[in-house]
Amino acid sequence: MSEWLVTNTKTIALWCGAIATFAIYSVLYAENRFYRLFEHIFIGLSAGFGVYVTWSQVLEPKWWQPMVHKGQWQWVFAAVLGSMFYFMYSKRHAWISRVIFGLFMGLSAGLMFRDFYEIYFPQMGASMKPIFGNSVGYWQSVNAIVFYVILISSMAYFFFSFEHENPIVQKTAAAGRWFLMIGFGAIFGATVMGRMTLFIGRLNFLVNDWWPSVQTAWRSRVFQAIVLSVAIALVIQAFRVLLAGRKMTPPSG
Amino acid sequence: MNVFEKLQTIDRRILYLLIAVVIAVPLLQRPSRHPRIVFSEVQNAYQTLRKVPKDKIVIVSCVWGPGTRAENEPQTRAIVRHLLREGTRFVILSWDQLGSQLTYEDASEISKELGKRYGTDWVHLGYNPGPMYAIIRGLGKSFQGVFKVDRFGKKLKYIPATRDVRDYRDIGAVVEITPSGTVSSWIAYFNQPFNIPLVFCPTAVMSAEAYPYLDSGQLDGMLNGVIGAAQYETLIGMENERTYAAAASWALSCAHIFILLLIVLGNLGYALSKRSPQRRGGKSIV
Amino acid sequence: MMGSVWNWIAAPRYGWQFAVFLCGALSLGCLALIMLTSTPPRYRKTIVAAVTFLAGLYYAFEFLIPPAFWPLEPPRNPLSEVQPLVATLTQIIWSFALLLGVWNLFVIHGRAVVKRGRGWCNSAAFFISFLAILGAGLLKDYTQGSTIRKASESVFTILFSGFLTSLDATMFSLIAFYIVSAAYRAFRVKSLEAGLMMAAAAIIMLALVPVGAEITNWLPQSGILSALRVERVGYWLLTSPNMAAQRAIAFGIAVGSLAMGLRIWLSLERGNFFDRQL
Amino acid sequence: MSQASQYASPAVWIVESLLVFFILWKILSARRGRELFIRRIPGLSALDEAVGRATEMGKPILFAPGLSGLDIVGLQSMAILSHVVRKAARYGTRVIVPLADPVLYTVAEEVAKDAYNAEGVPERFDPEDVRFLSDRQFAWASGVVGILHREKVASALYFGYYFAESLILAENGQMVGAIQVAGTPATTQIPFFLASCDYTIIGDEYYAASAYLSREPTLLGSLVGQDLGKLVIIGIIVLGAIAFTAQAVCPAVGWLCDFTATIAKYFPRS
Repeated sequence: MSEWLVTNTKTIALWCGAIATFAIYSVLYAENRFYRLFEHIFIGLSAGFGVYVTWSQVLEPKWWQPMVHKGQWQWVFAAVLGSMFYFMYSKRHAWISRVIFGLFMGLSAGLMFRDFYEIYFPQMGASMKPIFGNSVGYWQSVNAIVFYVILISSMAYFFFSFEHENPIVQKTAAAGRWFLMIGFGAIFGATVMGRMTLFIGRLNFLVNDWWPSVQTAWRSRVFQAIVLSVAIALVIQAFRVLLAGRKMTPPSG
Repeated sequence: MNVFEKLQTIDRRILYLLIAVVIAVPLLQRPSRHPRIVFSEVQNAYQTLRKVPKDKIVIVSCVWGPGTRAENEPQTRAIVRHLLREGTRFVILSWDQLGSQLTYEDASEISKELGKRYGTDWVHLGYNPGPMYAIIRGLGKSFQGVFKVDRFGKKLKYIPATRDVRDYRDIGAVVEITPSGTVSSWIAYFNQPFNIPLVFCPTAVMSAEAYPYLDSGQLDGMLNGVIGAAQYETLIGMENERTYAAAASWALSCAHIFILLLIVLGNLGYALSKRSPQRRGGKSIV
Repeated sequence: MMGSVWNWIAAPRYGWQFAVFLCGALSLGCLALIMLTSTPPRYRKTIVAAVTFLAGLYYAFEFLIPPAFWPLEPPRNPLSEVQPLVATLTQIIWSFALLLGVWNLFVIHGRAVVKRGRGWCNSAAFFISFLAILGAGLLKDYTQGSTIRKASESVFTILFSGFLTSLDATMFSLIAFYIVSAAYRAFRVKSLEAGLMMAAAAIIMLALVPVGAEITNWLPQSGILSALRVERVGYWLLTSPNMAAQRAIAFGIAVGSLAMGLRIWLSLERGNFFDRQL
Repeated sequence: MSQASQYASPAVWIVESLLVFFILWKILSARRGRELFIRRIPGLSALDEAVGRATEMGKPILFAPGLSGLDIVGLQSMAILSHVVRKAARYGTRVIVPLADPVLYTVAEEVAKDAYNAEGVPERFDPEDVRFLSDRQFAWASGVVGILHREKVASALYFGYYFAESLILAENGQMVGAIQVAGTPATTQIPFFLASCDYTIIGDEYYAASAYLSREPTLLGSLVGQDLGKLVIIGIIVLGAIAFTAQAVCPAVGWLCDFTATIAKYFPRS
């Protein structure tokens, strides 16, 4: 058994991958049992893998190893701090979990000064463009003006503390929203190609990796029998659904 | 429900089936037709690599692995083929364990086809675990100090193609083929300081990030996803061959046109029908 | 003096010394926890606020105070030097929280399996796949025997590259389909805003593929008219108006997140969670 | 990039102190009882509509905080969750909260519990409605898709940090006919929410949400302070633009060159 497993690992993985692919794609028609099963397998696998990775890549090398094998006993305090999360299950002492939440909230809040600098200072710098001048070309000027008009009107839209009643403010903010929509449209359009290639990747997997092994397997009678019985089961199921007039998720336009 | 209303409420399952067909048919049928129009950034990439002096070497840096093979492999193949045809020596670096095997196989196949030889025309330096910025930083000062042996463990100073490569002065260009945001390391630590041309081959998702660099001239050319690869193939005279890149670029073109067609149909239905659609979700996007 | 005491405490311990120090530290930790549990309610909020503030102060000082301000030779920021340690420590503590989530999954699916309600098989599948990948992973790392090790490696490969990566990639690729239905449904010119969004998306979609570029191929490659070629217009839309709009959003978010961070740091935040009596 | 080697320059000190000053000043003055105004945010008014619809239909509400963890984005999402749960608890409508972060999951549970307590119906809180699904992006998404279909949710609310999974959720929500409201600071995902949701709040409307919903003086004050902060940023950019333009017009003026060089040094273009 184990030998068979070891020699056929690649093929089995291919078949599992193909079945998983079909299971997920089946949700495009309607949510169904096949999808539901694989959804739970997916969640189970990622939870199990998460625990495995957390142990083997974080806790084992960074906590257990130094503590037990290198004599750094101080690391045990980390476990005490970690245990504070679990006080949330106690009614009386739930507030202790707040202490550790506070620690993490504080850490993430403290990073805001650095984040603001690292992310937004370069953007401010890049937003300072000359509008005209000797070394500024005609086209560059136009682009700079467009840039400032869009930047300032879009920012005007995001002012919250006064009603946009003043006609100038109102017009500017409305224009800002239009410009934002152009930007969002641009992002949408630019994303389509990348998403389509994801599907091309799956198609490649099915056609180039999996299909050859289907052709190999087709030579065996057992496989033919399995395929036939699955096909019959599917047809019967389809008929049952049709006859029972069971309602699938309503289609929407 | 009249025709116009139907145009606005096509069942989503039909749309899904159609888009699958639109993408699958070109991929399975593999037309030979390549894109006639070549974007200027691809044109520039081609010119950049063509102009590399014959006594200099090109670094082809491949960050990709099996996950983005569909997009990055055709780019790698097109670039490798062009370099071999031009007779420009190059080395392949790989930053992905499995990608290292794939890039080696691709290059050997093309080199065999063109009658070129490993070692004299090209070298594969195997898998590099990184860190990328440290290696990039080092190789400008001493190429053979950073890379000592090739993929088979042979010393670079005994390999004809790399024997004389000492530092940045012997490097004519860098091609970065990547699915992630690695290009900034090359710009910051190698191409900008030493003033060496850089050609960028990102996946379609990553390409948006590259526009500011293209704009500022920090990139000398770009092959955007598989369409860039197909356009590059046009430039190197493969426009009548049945390649994967051509098929995939057709699939993508068709998908875009299909979506645009759907938008037009939906709007046509909307404009021509008097009544507004019944479904709430289609009401307004704002 | 302080330094030598510190060095003595921090020194690695082995054998019985390790056991003593470990138990000592553990008891100390437990004692601290017990003291916390018996804190009177009126001090609790202050403790939480103090911990939050001090934790935030670390990263704030680490960034805001340049090395020249510290009375150290050579000039350096000592807080930066311990940053790797802080990062590791937070990562480790964070890792302990993982079981909270897993515990929740176990409770929900365990109940389903025990009750044998509708769909309990799926919950069973959850447990099987969870245990299978965890078991295979640990077995492959911790066994020496070649048969078990090889078999568990195979199982792990099947579960990881067979199932997990395929499920991931396929789920991701669903977007290819959804983007079609979303575009079809949403891009109706019902308002100026919808129209602008649609027009921008359409131009960029045309500009990215060579087939689209053929539409305006009759325009010259250079000169003023070349700016109207669809690939140029698309490129311009992406780099000019889009960039400006995105920056406008980014600056708003920058200030918004700074304000939110500030409120949390200084325990000024309001809302049920923050107002509750502890 | 090495993170630890960069420290705050004088420019950082000036800009960040100004922002902090304005925000704190407005918070404090609001706490002292100054009346403050904020404009309407349409997407947020829709939250009540979403709760109302779910109540009418007798179906649950889904509130998904995306992949946010226990950070600023996640906490903001929790503030909105608190508002939604309180509204829903009043009418006895279920709110299902699937989470992708184990720590945020515990916070969400507390928030939901507190909200039920605040409405005086602690017994209506079902711990199974706040669930951790997975910390893996698409496993989480697959789980949420399952919930959307199986629980037949009437309203789906997406508030938090989203990546590519945004469209998967929003399209499936659309499929089950849910009324959908979304808000995220992730700019790249806003177009997909705009396309598939009934209401989308964009940009830092997300950060304005808790102030708008609660009308709490502290939060309103902060919002006004944020507006002043944005004016500071606009001021800096305009100043920079004027300086660079002036330098482009008269490139020979020495002090102008020095000034623009200083700006370029303190505001590095990455």
